[in-house]
Amino acid sequence: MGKDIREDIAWAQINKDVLKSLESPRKLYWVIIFVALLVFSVGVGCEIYQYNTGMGVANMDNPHVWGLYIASFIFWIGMSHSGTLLSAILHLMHADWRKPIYRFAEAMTTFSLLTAGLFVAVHLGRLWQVYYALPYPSERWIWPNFQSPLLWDAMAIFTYLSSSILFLYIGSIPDLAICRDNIHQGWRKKLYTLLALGWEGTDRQWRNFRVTYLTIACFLIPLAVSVHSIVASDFAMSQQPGWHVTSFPPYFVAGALYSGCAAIITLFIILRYVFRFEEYMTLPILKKTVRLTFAIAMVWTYLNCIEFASVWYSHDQVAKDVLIQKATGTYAPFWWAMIFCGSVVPFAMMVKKWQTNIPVMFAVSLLLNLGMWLERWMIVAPTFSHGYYPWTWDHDQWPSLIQWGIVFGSFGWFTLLFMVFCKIVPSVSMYEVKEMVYHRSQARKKEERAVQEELAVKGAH
Amino acid sequence: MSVSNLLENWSKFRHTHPVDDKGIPDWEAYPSDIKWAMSIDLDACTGCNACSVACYAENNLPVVGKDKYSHGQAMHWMRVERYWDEGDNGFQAEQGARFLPMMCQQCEAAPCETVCPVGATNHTEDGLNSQIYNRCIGSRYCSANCPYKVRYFNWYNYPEQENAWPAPLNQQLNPDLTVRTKGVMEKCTFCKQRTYTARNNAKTEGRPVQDSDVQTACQEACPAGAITFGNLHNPESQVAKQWQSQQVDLIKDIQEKDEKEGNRLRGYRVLEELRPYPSVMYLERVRESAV
Amino acid sequence: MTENDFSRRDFLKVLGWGGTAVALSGCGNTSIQDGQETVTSYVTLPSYVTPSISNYFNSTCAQCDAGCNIMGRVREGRVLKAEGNPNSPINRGRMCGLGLSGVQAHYNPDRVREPLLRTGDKGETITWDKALGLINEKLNGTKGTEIAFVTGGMSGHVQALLGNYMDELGSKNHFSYEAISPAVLRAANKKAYGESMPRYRIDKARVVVSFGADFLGAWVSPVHFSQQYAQFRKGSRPEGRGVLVQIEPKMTLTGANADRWIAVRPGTEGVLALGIINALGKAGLSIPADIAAVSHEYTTERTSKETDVSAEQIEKLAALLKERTPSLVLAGGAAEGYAHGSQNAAAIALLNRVLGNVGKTLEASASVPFPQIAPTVGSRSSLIALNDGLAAGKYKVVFSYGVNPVFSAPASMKFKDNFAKADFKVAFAQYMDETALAADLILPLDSAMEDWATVVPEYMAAPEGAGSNAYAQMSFRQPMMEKVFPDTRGVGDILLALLKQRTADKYKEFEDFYSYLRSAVLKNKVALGGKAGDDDEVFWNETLSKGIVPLKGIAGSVSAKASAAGLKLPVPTDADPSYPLRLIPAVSASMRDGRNANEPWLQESPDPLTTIVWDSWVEINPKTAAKLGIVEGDIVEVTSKSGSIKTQAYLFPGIHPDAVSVPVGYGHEAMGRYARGVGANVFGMLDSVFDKETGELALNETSVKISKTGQRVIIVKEEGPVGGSQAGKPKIAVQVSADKVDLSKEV
Amino acid sequence: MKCFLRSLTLLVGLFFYASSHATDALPTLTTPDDVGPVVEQPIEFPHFRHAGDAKDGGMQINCMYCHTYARRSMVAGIPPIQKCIGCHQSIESVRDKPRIQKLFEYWDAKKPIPWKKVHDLPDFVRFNHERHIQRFYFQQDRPYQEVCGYCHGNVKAMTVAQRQKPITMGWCASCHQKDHPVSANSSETGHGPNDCFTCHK
Amino acid sequence: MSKRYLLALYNNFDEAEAVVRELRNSEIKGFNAADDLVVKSPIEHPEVEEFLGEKSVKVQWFTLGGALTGGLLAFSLIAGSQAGFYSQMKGGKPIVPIPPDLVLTYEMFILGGVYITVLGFLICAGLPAKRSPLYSAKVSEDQIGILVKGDDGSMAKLREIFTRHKALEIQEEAGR
Repeated sequence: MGKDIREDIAWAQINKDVLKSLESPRKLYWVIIFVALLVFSVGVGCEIYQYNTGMGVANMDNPHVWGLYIASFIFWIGMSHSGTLLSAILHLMHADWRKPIYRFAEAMTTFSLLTAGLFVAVHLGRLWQVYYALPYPSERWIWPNFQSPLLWDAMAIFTYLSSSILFLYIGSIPDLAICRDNIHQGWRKKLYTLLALGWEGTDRQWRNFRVTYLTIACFLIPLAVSVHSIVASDFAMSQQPGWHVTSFPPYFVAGALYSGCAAIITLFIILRYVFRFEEYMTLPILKKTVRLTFAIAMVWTYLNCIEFASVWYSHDQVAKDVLIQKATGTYAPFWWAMIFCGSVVPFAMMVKKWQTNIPVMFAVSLLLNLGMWLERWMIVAPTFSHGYYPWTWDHDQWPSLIQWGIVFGSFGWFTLLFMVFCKIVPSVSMYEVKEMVYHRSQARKKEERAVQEELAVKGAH
Repeated sequence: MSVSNLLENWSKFRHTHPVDDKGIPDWEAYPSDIKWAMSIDLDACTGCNACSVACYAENNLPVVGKDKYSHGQAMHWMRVERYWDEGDNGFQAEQGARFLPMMCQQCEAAPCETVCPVGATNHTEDGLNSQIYNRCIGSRYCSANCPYKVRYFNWYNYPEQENAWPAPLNQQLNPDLTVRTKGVMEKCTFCKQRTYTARNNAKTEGRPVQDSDVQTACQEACPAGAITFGNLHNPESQVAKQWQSQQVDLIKDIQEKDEKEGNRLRGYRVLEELRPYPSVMYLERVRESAV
Repeated sequence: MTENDFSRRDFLKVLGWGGTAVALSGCGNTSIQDGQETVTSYVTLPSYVTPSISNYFNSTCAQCDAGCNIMGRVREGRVLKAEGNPNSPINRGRMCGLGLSGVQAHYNPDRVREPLLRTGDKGETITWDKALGLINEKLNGTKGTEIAFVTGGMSGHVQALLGNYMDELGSKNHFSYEAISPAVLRAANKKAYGESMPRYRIDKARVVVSFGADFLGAWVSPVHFSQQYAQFRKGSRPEGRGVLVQIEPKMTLTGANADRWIAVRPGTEGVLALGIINALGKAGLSIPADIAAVSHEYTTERTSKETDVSAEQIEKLAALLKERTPSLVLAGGAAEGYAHGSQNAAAIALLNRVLGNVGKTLEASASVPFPQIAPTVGSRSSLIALNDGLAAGKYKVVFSYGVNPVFSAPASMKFKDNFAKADFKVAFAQYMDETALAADLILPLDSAMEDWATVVPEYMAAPEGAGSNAYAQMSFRQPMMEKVFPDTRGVGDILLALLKQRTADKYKEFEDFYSYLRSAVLKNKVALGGKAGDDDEVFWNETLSKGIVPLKGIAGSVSAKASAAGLKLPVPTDADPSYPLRLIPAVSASMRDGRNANEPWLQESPDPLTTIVWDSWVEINPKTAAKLGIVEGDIVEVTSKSGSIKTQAYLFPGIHPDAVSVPVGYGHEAMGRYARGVGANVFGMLDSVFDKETGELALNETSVKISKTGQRVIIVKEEGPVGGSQAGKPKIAVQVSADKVDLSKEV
Repeated sequence: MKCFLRSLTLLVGLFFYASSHATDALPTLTTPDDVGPVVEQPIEFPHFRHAGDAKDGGMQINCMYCHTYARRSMVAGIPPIQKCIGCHQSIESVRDKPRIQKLFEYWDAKKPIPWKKVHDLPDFVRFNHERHIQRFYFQQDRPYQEVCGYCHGNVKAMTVAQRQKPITMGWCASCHQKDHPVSANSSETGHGPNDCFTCHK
Repeated sequence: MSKRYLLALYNNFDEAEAVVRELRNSEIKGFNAADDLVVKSPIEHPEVEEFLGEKSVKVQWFTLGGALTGGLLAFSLIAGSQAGFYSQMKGGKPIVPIPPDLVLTYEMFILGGVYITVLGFLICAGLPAKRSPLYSAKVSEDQIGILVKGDDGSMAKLREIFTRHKALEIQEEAGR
């Protein structure tokens, strides 16, 4: 196994390489931006139509009051979790291979949360009255209903989003200072000067920086777990068969980490190519990420089985029916596709040769993401079409093009935000890569010194 | 500061209803002397749909048309369900069809209420599950959590964009309640406007509400008189007598019917075992076995 | 009406009122728009009107011929809803869906708003003066015999006025036509009991055996019978809970509520009735000799073979009937729509005689003491007579009122073509329906909620208590609000205007139909329950406010004179292999003959049995469908000798395998936005077969074949993909066997 | 650092203050005026002349003499023209005033007067005049001018009525949450309904 | 008495460490190593920390305060607002239900913690700040800067120490 990063890489070179990504990416970057813009505008068009006409154009109906919007909402929330995993959990565990890739993972967290927030807006029947759900002292003397899991959701997501943004920002300050020092004109200069807050890298700054970063990381981990548990509560707290499952919170968290890791692999590959980060986003790092993903995939598969088993062996006939319906009814193709993508495809990551094979991993990561998206859909939809009340069973509901359009649009929106971010803020953390290089070379020096000493001792004999 | 209010009335605010934390039913603590409830005799119900049409007329329900009906977007607060006996090879028609009028069951512990993010659906002191249209932001969580699926969402702007009441049909609209616009949830209210008027008049006259004061639109129309509606809290009311004689208790999730007589009674509530404590009792349909 | 007529008119005005005006934009308007809305004040206001509090006006429902008494709920000059009049012996405060939709007929956006004159293919708006002048002009020089009137069932003072007008014209050609009418029943009842519409006492019977009488759905007076049915089903009744057995090839709403629904081979209802008589005899009941002479041939085995009803079932039924008396046997539409329909009805009537029900559960009715206002009932045979006359060119001027024969006549009659042969056709119409479209002059009518009339129901329900055997009633229909469209007129006003053209002198004291009606009522004050000394004004107001005028009617009598003599039932023959299935046009409670098809509530109200909305369908037994390879939603072509329709197939367990059923009333080509193009018109494809005795069109005598067209649709219906299954959930719509429950102490 | 702590305390304090203000301390019985637009009416009806105090040249007519439905129904109602004429046909002294002439024009033509609505509530709100009059005028026996004036302001001093109070939900609540004596001589108190469904339709 | 600033740049931490050690040990008048010495580096300097001597970090107290305030504020405001005038019964649950309120309290606990931590960081790290006049972009690249502040008199000695340790570059600026 090769090295995660070259240890002899010069610090100035790191600055140069990364700063270049802010200026001249490959042409593919502009293609991606263009396509994202196009896809996003399709979504915007659909949303405008839906906003003006009513939710009916999404082809939802009485039992199926929730559709792809909620499914995609969970998907995007889930995607955000691996950013935290990489930046916070691995940070606490001193796994320094995360350093070249955590910045974009964190950006992914932020932007997928923003995308998820979009779905809250898209889903609401009366978006224009959304302020009713905000807890602010109003003239009307009334408050939102704090018992509702949706409100917990809103609160959790707000906390998570703002904490993630702060975390991302705090972690980027030294890099923004680098940008400030190296870019000397235009709006970028002004922007970096403003954002760097006058960072000089003094010992006082670094000292407080370290503690702050660590503290927020500590907060983020339980927060991330709570966020997806709360999203799971939207379902687990309800009374509906197929939703009212005790294991939903861990299951959701596992799914979240899973889809997030898969997305990291996808973006890893794209960024590596687009911004010519071959030196930093190295194949050994990819390999580690892939292995991590595989482990999480197995956790998810396990929890999935647990869910089936607990339904199977319970006496809850209605929940059992829903499960059977998932496997044999109208949704069966999608359900089996989810099982295939989520539990079978990851075994491709066991093949050593493929772990560092970019095209294969790209395809695998896309399939994993598809599987995870289907999983969310298969949680939301079948319960509606096969709930407690047989009279309202309805298996014919199919999302309209409008609904699909908005879901696709969200991918455009995410890509757009993410790609623009990567062009403005260094997507590889320069100072941390320097740390990584520094520590590794120090360690190596120590090692070499030890070897030499040993040799010297041996030679003395 | 309402925190002081909170501390002063802590026990009141911690009160659960209709069954306390330890699972003990608590009728006595009912917040008012009115609890609206209904009973529907399925043996009398003929399934003729008059109740449903009466509901359209009373409650300003939009006619959605074939296309939207086919998408399951019908707005009937009261739907009459038709079930068949199931035989070995498909449905059997020998004993006719079974009809069940289904509308909001006005649960005492309604699953829909807790989940609304804005508190647009609440439990009123007279035992209704309220729906405040203007507060609704259309998250549809209530409907997702309703076991009966009796909540109907305004998928379109029926009054204006969809022109559900082309002039002069709009002159028929009942001014006692709003016409709901797109994006809000709605459902059966037990004819809130009628119970309101009944309570108002009784209050002005300084007397309790009686059976003769109020009828819901469906009850009023029902040609077979299958629907009984009234104040469950008043032992003189027909509905209370029926519930009592059928040994159905509002605040029990499993009815403890008297061993000897109880199993010859026919009162039951739909999906009672989920413990929403619904306010509608159905009386089993009876079929003669001698023919 | 304590004040003058002016104040009433003023009251009826449509007014917006603060806070109570129609709130169309509902939830959106959170702003307070002071000074934007207008609150119009009344000029004068009767003391009984308080803004925001509803007033109720008693009137009579016009949605079908049962004549239920309704109360219109009126607020701020708008009628909002029809509710039942609790004092009515007919509906006792109850309503059906059809009746409730009456307000939608009133406010219908597709009503005809001005008189229209046809010029070529185009219509032209003309004034009333011109329209009435035109009629006068056309009638001048036309002989009385060349003038025909085709109307629905009529009664009351409008009918009296029409009679006067026809007398003035010298015409005797009044064709009273109803597409769906119990005409065979009337004749058979007259023969069997001496009265065409005796009072049925379902509430007194312990067993009701109904041969296709859909008394809960669309038969005679369904809301009234539903009341009786509710009584009949009460376990706390002294007689105990009644048992309903429904015998019919296609399940009706009543069949769906039966304890036992027996699918009989179409047309063999009479055979089954005789078979039951035979079985009763075997069980020990004494059968009058004349009946036994006929019935003895119908052994249980033969009956079972001919009717497709198991022998065991026949015996069980006979045993039940013998054990539980009194019972009541009804003969309804499904049994009568055959060439031998009268015989079927006669055979069924014998059962009542054998069981001794006549006089017990079949009581004498009473009729109103004024023959001019007594109901004229409609039939299909009169349409046939009219059609023949038109075909022969006998009629030059034809008036149509309240009927739509162009829509509901079988295509084989070629009514539309024959109708076109008349020189001048005048339609009194509320909608531009098919008949109005074929007419030369269309006169827009007031809705039933804007018009004055009196109504005498054909089926005369009576309240409980003394004197009920001589109870008869006349009901008022009165305006509840100002006209929705100012240029429509009441049919009484039009007739009065036409009469004045003929004999101005006789009617000059009557400014309008209202004054005619008022004076006619006041003239008979004593007979109508007043005292000679009563103040006219007070009497009139009180009568109107009650809406129901109980009359001391002419009591009828029923007797068990049904005779088996001459009863001859055809032996069922094998079906024509090219048309193997029997078509049963189904009459649904909401759609009836289709005259109310443009009321959206009715279109959106699911058919109770199939739960289908906004379309017609063909019901096929799953077995038959399996044989033909048809699945639900297949668009099939139903072809008879006389025509064909295409519609969606619905697999329905409640239909005999030899029969298919299509609802009538759908398939309008005109009428309005809610009716046009919805479903297929099954009237058009009926064969012209007639009942041998009454000459009625035999509705069920059409044989059809069914072929797939290859198209398939998803049926728009209320039920979900599991159909009527409760999918293993025992506690949704629960049924219990009668011997398992104790109903006697129920409250 | 200290400066920061101070500002933090201030911020937290502000938040607490704002919240407590919102939940409890909103408008009191002496509510602020929030004057509505001037509404142009078909006839410039002088309320002060009819309902005003004698010293101001008014006739001190009870509000509910003309707005007679207020105590019997949801709406107060605009009196029918008949009511105006009932008095004015015998008041010869003002017959030739332009406003009265206008009134008689409407009456003679039997045409209703298109008044403009001054106090408009959103369509989804149910305000019941009867309940409020019953509670405060009949039960609690407070003067009608106070009872009506609480929401409608000092109409007796106006010509054409103009909205004076905000008439918003919070404003309604400010009174509903107060404990009011149940009757004139009772020490028992009760507050208005807080149930959403009572006022929202 | 005016103060002057001196910035020296070094190639690696070892050299910087030696300089700092010497500076701390030296006794130069008008220069106090504990207060007037600032090390600027492109990365966190694990070794330098040690030789700079323990300096306390106060951010965690902000965290504690923020989290507690957030949590308390959340619970009291939520429970308080639930118990307001418009308290409505919901689903048979108490008007002030503890579990949901705790969920939100938890979230607000974290939110308060994070926000106030960041605020504490900005305050403790003295950000946002104007850059000192003696700043070299090299510090954000690959060199270690040592900034000292001293009296005019101490400048020469300090400069001497820097030069002795082979400073890559020395900048001097008049102080404020």
